[in-house]
Amino acid sequence: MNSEVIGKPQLEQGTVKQAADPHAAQQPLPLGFVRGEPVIERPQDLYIPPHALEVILESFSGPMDLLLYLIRKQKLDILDLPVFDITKQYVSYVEMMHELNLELAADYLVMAAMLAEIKSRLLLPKPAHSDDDDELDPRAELVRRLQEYEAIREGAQHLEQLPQRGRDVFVAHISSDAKAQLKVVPPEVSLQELALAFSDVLRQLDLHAHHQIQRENLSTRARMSAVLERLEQQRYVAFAQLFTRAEGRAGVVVSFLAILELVRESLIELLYVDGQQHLHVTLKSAATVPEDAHEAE
Amino acid sequence: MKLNDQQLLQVIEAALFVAEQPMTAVQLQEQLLAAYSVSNARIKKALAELQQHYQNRGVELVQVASGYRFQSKPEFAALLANLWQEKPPRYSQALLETLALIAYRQPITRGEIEDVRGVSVSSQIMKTLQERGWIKVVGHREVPGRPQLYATTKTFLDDFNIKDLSELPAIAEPASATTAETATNDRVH
Amino acid sequence: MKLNDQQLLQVIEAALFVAEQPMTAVQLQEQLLAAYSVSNARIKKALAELQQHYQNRGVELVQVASGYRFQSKPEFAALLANLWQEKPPRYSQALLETLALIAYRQPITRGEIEDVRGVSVSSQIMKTLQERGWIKVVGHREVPGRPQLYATTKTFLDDFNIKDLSELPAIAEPASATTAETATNDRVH
Repeated sequence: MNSEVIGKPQLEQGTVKQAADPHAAQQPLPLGFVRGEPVIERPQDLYIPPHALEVILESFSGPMDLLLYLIRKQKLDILDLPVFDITKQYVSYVEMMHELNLELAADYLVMAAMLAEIKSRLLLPKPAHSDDDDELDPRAELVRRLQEYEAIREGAQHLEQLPQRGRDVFVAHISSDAKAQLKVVPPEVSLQELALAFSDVLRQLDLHAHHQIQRENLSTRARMSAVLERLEQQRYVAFAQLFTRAEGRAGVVVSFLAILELVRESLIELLYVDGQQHLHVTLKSAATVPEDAHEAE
Repeated sequence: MKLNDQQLLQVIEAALFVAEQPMTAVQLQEQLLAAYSVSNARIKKALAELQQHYQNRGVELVQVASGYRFQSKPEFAALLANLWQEKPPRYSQALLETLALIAYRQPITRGEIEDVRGVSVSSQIMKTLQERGWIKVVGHREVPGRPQLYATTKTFLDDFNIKDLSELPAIAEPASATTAETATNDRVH
Repeated sequence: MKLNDQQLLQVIEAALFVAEQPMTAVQLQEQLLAAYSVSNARIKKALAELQQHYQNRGVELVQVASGYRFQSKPEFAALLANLWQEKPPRYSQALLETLALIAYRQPITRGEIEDVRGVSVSSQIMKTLQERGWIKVVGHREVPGRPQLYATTKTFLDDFNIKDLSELPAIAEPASATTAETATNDRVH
């Protein structure tokens, strides 16, 4: 748990909303606890029990918060910022902080100096021909800042009141045996990717191999595979059976080219099988080394 | 294959309970129901029926920034807190003001936060807010030093139970600044 | 303070949905409802009602060794698994090129693939392609070592949604193919 999460002298449970905006609180609510004693209110005057002061000052989130508190305490409108009174009170607080060596004093001193400066400017006689009072009012910038700070304080309070996960609501989560049913899904490859990969290979070849590859009709290569596959299944196939009439003339040409290429690559051979009239085709290896294991049918 | 309305409702109900994160209607459609062609309208209808059904139960179906989730009703918070040893963290006024500035005035620099609050922002506050996943750096302001610009995250919206920033309760607009010209330039929306 | 039957049911329902572990009736009584004096019998009754209520829903209330818990109905497990299904990884360029060479230049030996690609083909790639059912050995080339000849399979055609190899996309020849007469030879019909 880090230091920004309040753990020490605590506001009572249940008074969060009121305590989040002490300025609005009219009824006595404990602001905090000093050595077990509740501190009911911020001080009405400048007399503060010394041990309580630190807690009270720490309940301000900064100089803007203190200033806003002083204005609100007197039920005054920010727009008519009573610089003289406020400066006096503010400086008294800051002096107390200073005596107690509170760390935040520096930020508070900056504000004190600003108030003093506004006060001194208000004391100066106004220039004779000023046509825009607002713009020249030395309080204007401070008023603007106070208004913005007040809006943000309100925003902080809204946030505090929203239902917060882990504090006001808890996420429902139940177990499931579904994770056990996860299956491994292999990667998908599209036809385009495949084509792209092939053209990459061709491009590399083009760069390095100076067109040494033979470019063949793809359907011939496919038919070569088919013929080989068939011969793996059946040792001898009649030459004529490798042609399918239904494929027409183009199909026959493809088959023929495939067989020629296979013969040229010494993958198959053509031969007459004993006792048979017709030309047969067989895997080149099968002709010399019988591979009974491969023989089907 | 087809899912009838009751099956669709049941499988969405189960999915929202077992999912580790809130799920949008689109995620349900594309991830859970990828094998079926279920229209977005049917999914929305099932979600509305579920919301209706859970109105009088101990949990409710809510829509937050990153989708739909089931969560306990706020009125049971005090009792349910008994289930955990640790008390939920409570945040200081300084932290809440800093978070409010980032939420309502984003994107905003640390210097701008300090101008409004009149006090330097502790690094611990910024660290806590980032560790919670509530704020993140979304860029830099192009001024000397290129200070980082902070904004709130989806996790912030989820954790505070809202769908988007427009659901934050309204606060006063910043008054037009006479000197600090950058202060008003960076409103939400 | 008192909880009526409906409130009791709701808070037990919420607790069982948000608790990280199953809870027994005694745990509900002593931990969740410590501030109230609720009899074990009333808790048991609420649990029975909850079980009844969830019979026709996407999740069910079951009693396991360590207590009561909600879980998704077994019949939705296959669909719910989609929530954790990760996008499969992509295949390497080396694998794609090997597959492409087998598809476009079949039957082909591993050595020939290596000659064309200029690098050795890992056994893992050949194994993956065979396990996927995309390639198979269709014979041997009668050269020393009798290397296996690879070709694509019917599964390959099915998985790529084509009827036969002639439907493989035609690959344009490299731009620097100088001899005009070869330029169209590689076209598939």
